[in-house]
Amino acid sequence: MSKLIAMDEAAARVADGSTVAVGGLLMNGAPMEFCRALARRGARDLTVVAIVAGPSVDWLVAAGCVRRAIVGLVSMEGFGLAPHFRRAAERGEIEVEEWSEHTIICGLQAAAARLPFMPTKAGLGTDMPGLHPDRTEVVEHEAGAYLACGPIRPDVAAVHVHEADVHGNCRVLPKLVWMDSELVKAADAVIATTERVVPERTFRAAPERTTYPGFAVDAVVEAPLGAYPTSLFPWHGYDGAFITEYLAACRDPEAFGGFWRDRVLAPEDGPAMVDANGGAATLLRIREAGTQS
Amino acid sequence: MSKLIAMDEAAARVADGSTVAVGGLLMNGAPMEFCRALARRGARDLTVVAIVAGPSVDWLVAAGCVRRAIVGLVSMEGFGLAPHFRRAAERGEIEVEEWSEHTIICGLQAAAARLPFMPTKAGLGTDMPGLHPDRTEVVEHEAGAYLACGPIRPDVAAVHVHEADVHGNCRVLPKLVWMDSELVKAADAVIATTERVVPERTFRAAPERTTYPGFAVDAVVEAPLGAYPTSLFPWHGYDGAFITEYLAACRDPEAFGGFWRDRVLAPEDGPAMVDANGGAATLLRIREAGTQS
Amino acid sequence: MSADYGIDELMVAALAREMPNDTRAFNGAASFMPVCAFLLARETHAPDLVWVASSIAVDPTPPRIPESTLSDALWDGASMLHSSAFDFWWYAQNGRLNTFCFRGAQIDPYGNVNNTVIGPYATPKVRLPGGGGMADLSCQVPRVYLWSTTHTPRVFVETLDFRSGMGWGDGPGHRERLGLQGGPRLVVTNLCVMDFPEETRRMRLRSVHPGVTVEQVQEATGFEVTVDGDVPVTAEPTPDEVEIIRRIDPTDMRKRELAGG
Amino acid sequence: MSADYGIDELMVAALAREMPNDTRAFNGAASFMPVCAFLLARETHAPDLVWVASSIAVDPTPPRIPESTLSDALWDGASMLHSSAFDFWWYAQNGRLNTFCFRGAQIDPYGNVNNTVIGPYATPKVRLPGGGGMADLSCQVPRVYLWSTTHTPRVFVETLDFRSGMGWGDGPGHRERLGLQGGPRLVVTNLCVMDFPEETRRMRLRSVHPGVTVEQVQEATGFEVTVDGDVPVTAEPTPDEVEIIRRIDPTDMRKRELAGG
Repeated sequence: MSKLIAMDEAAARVADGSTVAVGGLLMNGAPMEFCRALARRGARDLTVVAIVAGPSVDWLVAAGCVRRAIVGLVSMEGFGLAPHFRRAAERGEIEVEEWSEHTIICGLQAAAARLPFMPTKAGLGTDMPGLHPDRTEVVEHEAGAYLACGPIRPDVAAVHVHEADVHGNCRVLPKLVWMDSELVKAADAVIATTERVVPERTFRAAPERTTYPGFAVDAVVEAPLGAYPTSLFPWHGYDGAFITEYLAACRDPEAFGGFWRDRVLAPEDGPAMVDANGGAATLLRIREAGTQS
Repeated sequence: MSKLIAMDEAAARVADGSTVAVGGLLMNGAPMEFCRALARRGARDLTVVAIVAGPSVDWLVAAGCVRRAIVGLVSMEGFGLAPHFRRAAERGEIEVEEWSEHTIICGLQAAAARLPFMPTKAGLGTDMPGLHPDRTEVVEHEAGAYLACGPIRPDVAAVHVHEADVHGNCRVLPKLVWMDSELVKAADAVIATTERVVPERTFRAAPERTTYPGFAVDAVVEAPLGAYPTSLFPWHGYDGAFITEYLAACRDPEAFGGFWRDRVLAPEDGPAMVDANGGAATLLRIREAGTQS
Repeated sequence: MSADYGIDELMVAALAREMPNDTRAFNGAASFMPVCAFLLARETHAPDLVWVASSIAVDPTPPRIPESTLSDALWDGASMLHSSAFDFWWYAQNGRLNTFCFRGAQIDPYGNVNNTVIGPYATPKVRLPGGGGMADLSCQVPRVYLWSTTHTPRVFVETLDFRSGMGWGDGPGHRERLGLQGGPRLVVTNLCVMDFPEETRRMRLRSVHPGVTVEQVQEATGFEVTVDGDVPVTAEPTPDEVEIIRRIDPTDMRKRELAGG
Repeated sequence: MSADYGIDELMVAALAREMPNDTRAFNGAASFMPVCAFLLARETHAPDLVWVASSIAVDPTPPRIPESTLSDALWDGASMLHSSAFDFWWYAQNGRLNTFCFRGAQIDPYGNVNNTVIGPYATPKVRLPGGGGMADLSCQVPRVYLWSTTHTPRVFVETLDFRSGMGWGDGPGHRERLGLQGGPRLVVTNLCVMDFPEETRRMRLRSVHPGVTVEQVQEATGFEVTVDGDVPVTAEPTPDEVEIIRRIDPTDMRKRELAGG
């Protein structure tokens, strides 16, 4: 009963109009090939949940997949604002439901625990709770105020990992998941894209290093270089040169179409994506950027 | 600025009348030498917090240290009831504030997060919330009922670990902490008793294996065999033969005084405790019982 | 009862057969019969059954069952070790894990369980261990199985001295009102198998073990057990099942639970 | 300003000096100046300072600051790597960690911060990245330090377009009413250092950088800055401090923050 599926099938499991959570944090560890597959399949009207996002959400917006974004932050970190996210928000083409890192986590946890809300001190006194009064409420409890964060329950969550087996066991190296574990807990269906598929015995040989148990993962997709151009520590850093070119292309609507087609959308997998963006030299450059091992 | 202190000093940091949390689970991984040190110092009127306890709480009760026990369960697992805990409860010599595993964790988390409560579905419909109406409340929320668990904030928590350094960095092997991590988060002061003190470089050589960061731990006590007679997987199992003899002694009030003095209270440290209870043969027996490594 | 198997093996087999292939179970302390049942089911009709040993180690292949169901000797060959119960609770709450087995000092007709006190709470006749995870798991895990090796009127009582664990509560609709999924499915005792029909959620006799009569069950029960028509006899464990159980648990840890009777 | 140091070094030194030895800090994205300040303080007056790099790696000793303050190149030599932000949040909430530094597109006199939108939320003139962890950390971390390399009336405004992060809120007593500990301590800009006196919790000039006048600060600020008597000049970084900063950050990542000005 293998859980291994093709990337296209993974993308097909995200129905138009559904809520999909994507992992990673800013320029790091995002399931980018999965996002490209959603873009290729022309997914529509998605509510995307991303705690702290970068190119992942920008590309889903660029491809017209997104109706609503539940996010804490979307940017290209030191490289600038996320251009498509920004433009679509300013033009009212997407609804941005801004929460914050911790309050999104609370919402995800409320969903995972089947609770009406999770409380937190985060966000008190800010304008953020007022953006979604149907989902968050400031409560003046006699023992102290709290923000009640209602459930955020994704239909599907996609996370990228280093190693997985056909049963869904997943390992992230050395152990840092950013905040992906919260998505895995909360989503009704979990898709893990993985750098490599390994035998089950890899997990049984070092069970303390397993990150997600097989029973928490519904589908596994082999996706080498599947986080590119974001980083996958400790194996590679993000591709800053690519991001710089991407942002330049975004400033030139005429150039952008070709860039988007040839260098983002068309490559059928991670290796092809890297080949379309410098090939081996790019690999060497980003491997140097991921220095810790 | 070393955090290394002697066991007597650790016991002295628990003031009479204060709330002390002890780690471990049933017959496993409890800070037993710390409990013996509390017994020796004659601590009084303690509120002890122990999620799922065995000999730890039974000994603190036997020594007359306990006024109130906040517990999910206290027993000697397959060996029988915890005799002193049971007798003191039946005679009304201690107050037993029974919660449950998950609700105690919720209470500890409410304390750690400085929140008025943490919600859970656990305990709904049972008699447990009615035991502490000042601290737990069943709330009929429009989106579903929940149990609001008020804060449980220990003054001191004691946990036993495999390795620690003078800065308070701690490592548990391979990674299982039972529920001790919840005590570490919630307590105002954290005491880690450790099988061995290792150099800081041990942690820096494999930082992904550090269990508690130094900044979360206030004092470190070197305590080899400090969990005996409970287990410390994967290094040793619990000493079932000792527990059997202990329970037999508890049934004979005349014999118990000598047993308690010579075989529990007097031995000044873990090795002495093992020597008073069979020495090398005991070590071999319990090492065999802890089979996984 | 035939000499080819013991009541322990009958109970383990009866429990195992009720575990479907999508069972994702975990166990706590002193749970030899459930652990035997999970392993038996995994070796027979439910190859995809997930079992988290001691609520810590996922799908291990222990050579034998050790003297504690919390022992690390149970974790050999696991595909994952969890770090703490807190990590683990999420899977109990979100339905990724769905099965747990309880015992209790008292069990009422609705499958509510007491493991806290005999007598009044403040001045108990017997102070029992406490509910432990009962209050938690009985509310959060959709499929609960009860077992008891001591089917007597002292254990099966109309009214508990204390409700440590939630079964069907006060009857139909109680769990639903509180937003609790599932509920107890089955009770396997040393005399019979019982379930909880939707209309009443009170225990109903589903089968009596070989050699046991309906009258004997009723006499051993402190409340009226529902009997719907003819009550079949519990299927005996097959020779294969008995062999597997004895291989899984060669030192008869499961029989320890009988001693308490 | 002397040629022996840059404004970046002055700012880093000013920030570092305000970090006492019991500082237990962590950093987020794009935080070059705070990271330089934590490392400088640790090398000088605050040897016991705790710094959790990227909110993940405890007390690392990176050979240099890489091009992202979330990069694993910052984690060399750490004594602990956390697994997820969720593990980590507990320490931010329970006070074991006590220090964080923010910037923002807009900052108001109470130290509230906007990083969400310029203009109305639904139809923004500029959609900014979003608050990220601001709403969380500003409420939960007792010691917040603000920094800005762009001290202009567009950044320092009387009224925010959106309050992403909580400073002293609407003034004295607001945090206390909500049960929030601490609050912003200091603002270090390219022109001056400001604090928040208890009576008003509005920004007060504590020192002006060498060569900057009180009038220049006031002109560059979109609200009235409190001035109490004579305003001293911010101490220049010592040659030792400058040397340490340049060793910590040999590729001048900290200067990137000036480019946005």
